[in-house]
Amino acid sequence: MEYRSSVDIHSEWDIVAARQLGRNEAKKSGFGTVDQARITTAISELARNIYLYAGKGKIEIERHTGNGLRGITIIASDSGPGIPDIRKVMEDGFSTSGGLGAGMPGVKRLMDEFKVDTEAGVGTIITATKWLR
Amino acid sequence: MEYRSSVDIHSEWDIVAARQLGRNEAKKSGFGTVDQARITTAISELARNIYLYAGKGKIEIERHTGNGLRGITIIASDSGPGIPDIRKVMEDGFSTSGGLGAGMPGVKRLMDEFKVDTEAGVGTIITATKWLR
Amino acid sequence: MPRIVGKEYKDLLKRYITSQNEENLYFGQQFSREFIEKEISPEEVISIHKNALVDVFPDVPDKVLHSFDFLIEMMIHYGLALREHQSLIRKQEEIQMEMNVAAKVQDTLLKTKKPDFKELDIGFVTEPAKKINGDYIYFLNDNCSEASVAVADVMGKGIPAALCMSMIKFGMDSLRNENTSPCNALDIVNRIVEKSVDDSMFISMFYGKYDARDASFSYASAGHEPALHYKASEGKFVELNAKGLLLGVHKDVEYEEKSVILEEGDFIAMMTDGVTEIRTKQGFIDEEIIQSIMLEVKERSAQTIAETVYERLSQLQDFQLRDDFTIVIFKKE
Amino acid sequence: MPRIVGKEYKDLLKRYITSQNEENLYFGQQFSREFIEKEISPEEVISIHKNALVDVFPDVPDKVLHSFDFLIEMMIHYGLALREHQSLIRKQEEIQMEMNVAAKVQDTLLKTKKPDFKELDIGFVTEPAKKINGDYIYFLNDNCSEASVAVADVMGKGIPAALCMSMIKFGMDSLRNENTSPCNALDIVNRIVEKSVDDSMFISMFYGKYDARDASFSYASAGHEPALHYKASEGKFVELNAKGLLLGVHKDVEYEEKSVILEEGDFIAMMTDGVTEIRTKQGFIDEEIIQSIMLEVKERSAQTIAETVYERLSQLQDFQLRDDFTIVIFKKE
Ligand SMILES: [Mn+2]
Ligand SMILES: [Mn+2]
Ligand SMILES: [Mn+2]
Ligand SMILES: [Mn+2]
Repeated sequence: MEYRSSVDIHSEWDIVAARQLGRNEAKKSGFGTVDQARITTAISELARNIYLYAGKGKIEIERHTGNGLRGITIIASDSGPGIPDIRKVMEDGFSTSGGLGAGMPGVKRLMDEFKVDTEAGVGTIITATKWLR
Repeated sequence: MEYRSSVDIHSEWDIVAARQLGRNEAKKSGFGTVDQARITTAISELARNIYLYAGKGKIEIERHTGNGLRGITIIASDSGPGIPDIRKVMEDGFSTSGGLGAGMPGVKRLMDEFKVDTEAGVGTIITATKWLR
Repeated sequence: MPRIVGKEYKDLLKRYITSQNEENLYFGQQFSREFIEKEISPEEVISIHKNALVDVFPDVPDKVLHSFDFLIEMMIHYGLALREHQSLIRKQEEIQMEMNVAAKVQDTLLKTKKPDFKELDIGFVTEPAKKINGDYIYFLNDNCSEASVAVADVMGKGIPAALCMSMIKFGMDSLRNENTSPCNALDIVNRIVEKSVDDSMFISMFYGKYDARDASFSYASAGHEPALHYKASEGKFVELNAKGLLLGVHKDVEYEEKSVILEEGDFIAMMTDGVTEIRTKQGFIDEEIIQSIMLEVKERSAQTIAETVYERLSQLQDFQLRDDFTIVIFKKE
Repeated sequence: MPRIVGKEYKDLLKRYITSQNEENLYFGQQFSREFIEKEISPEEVISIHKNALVDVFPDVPDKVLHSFDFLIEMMIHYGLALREHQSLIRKQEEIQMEMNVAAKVQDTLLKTKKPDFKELDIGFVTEPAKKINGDYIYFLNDNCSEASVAVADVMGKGIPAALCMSMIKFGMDSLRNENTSPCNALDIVNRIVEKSVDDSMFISMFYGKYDARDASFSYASAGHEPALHYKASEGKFVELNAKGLLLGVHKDVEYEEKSVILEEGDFIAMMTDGVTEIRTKQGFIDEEIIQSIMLEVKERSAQTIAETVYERLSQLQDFQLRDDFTIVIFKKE
């Protein structure tokens, strides 16, 4: 079974709302304090990217329950300019030196699965999942 | 003025004694908790190297007081085999992945000044100083 | 450790202890980035935290305070790892700069001019997996009726491959003045490679030549991926195989030469294994995917066909190339 | 997070809280290294600490516990930096391996055979400052009466220089079949370089040719260090200068050609600036040192002279070369 909820991102305050939603859902899924903080940080990064580079967009949280795998999927979508050079964005080594925060490689590390769909002028959808072990 | 005290290193327990001496002296010099822990860690690494690679040796602690600069100097000396390739030993990148602990680059980072004198078959003297700011 | 940082930290911590809301955690985390930028080590963070806690909550038990001292000790090696990280990043940036210069030098050194040829539409994409490309395209355009291309893949990637490649370039340069056949071209390059590199370095090469006089495409291969011939009349692809050892193995190799006739709308796709042997997390992709991508855009220009294959396949790999990627399209107009 | 780690941590913390002695801190710190090796992140350490504290000290105030949640949040970015560090170390090791392979490829690619020539004793040393050499020696031995050498220094070091060098090699290869003069050789190589590299890449080259028929040594220089001619009859050195621009600057350059006669016991030393512009901690060394080293061993073989210069000068620099080092000796027997 899957539970889905979402937060629209228009302002910096919505980032906080998205974090809160993510943390609550992570707690419900049974994640411990550290993993809750990681999932929340990933949401924070993604929401911040929407806010900074696309202006507006949406964070959706999917909670996977039931008998099979349990976990949480974050879907961050926007209709912004798209990411021109994904390879560059996914490169290591600049998340700590620059002011860009964890960046995409950081989000990838915080979660178990990570996928980017982006098209110039159309927008970006980033999907990231963490499984409960 | 300078106060000098020392601990002979013959066994692993002497490493603990050297640490204790260093921490006490660092505290007397006015270093805060974090710097006390750093100085102690540096001593620990140097004493451990003596114990592991030279068998025996000595850790001396010099406390600089008076009107000028205040601080602490660690002098680690042994009559071991010497360090064959200093350039390699001072290289970064292996202190965390290997089991070698902080290694020489770590000690250098923990302190403000760092100097190695080594000769094959004669021994090694490492001098490291941290100043109180 | 700056005093202002401690003050600000205390305020944030106090607010969080009073009401555990998300906003305070968000600002706390933003603040922690500044810590990292200012090179404040994790053991210092623990110490700042301890001091703030005592300030916010003066009757905190001694046992708790001792526990923080223990935690500081535990964090010292983490702090060292972080500082080592910062120095490695600087080193990495230096190497990056050297690689950038090398990539620029390689570009200039290996530049090749796409022939501007009537009746034949030529398109290509070549993308390195890392900074430096180990695949190589060389165009020859001897006279008004012939256009040739060599597509090569040096075993391995990066710098060693780049060094070998400049050798191929100068080998090809020596062909410039000879109006040579594909199997002859491979024979000459093979001799140069065999002489100049040691036994551990191999190069695969496909050599194709279009002759406008009879619309024929003749080709030879030194252990390279087969090319694909799209036959517009049948709406199908045919593999173009030709026997021949990799360059650099033996001095004397017989390279088989074959040829096909290109009809209107036909095209030839020459590729390296970075195109055909694409792996995703699920395993190797089926080679038919390449054909179906090209079918979709078969009416478009040679350049669009090449670029579409690149875009689709790089998406399949999450935009992380595992091998250098090169495709050349010769399309009969 | 492994449960056993938490248990062991609790025991250590408990002992430390009971009596704050150094031994517990020592073991705690040893233990923290294992944490790093097991890639336990700092935020996990805080969480382990929090759980251990609650176990050791069940009535720890809520406020303190909340403060740990805040601290975990603060540590997340530190954890990310550490994991990035581990991936960078792996990358760094890969690059090192790549450089080693590249150095081997370069060696094979650029190998040149020292002419075995009656009446002329040839010796040389070429040592890179980093892994990859940016200096280059190329010998030509056209027929039984002539032996030539080109000594080149590519501006810059490392990979970009190595890429340029393979170009020089193939430029020189094209001279093989022509019995050419020094100024003509530089002219040909200059055209190749000018065509193939961009304006930011320069190469200096000294070209010398010994003719056994009249014991003459003719030479030309493209902005290279002057060679030294040791005159046995006078016991003195003479500088061999010849005018000429660096390779790759202009298409048409006039290279001056000069010549000297070698008497018995005379020798010519051709060097790159890695030999003449040696810096120690005290500043640049006096060039006369090189002459006085060579004077000491002037009676020995050409190879011994070259090696002695290398050994002495590398000792002066604490065995850390700042630039690639190359010296070639032509000695008349
Ligand atoms: Mn390759
Ligand atoms: Mn390949
Ligand atoms: Mn150079
Ligand atoms: Mn130089």
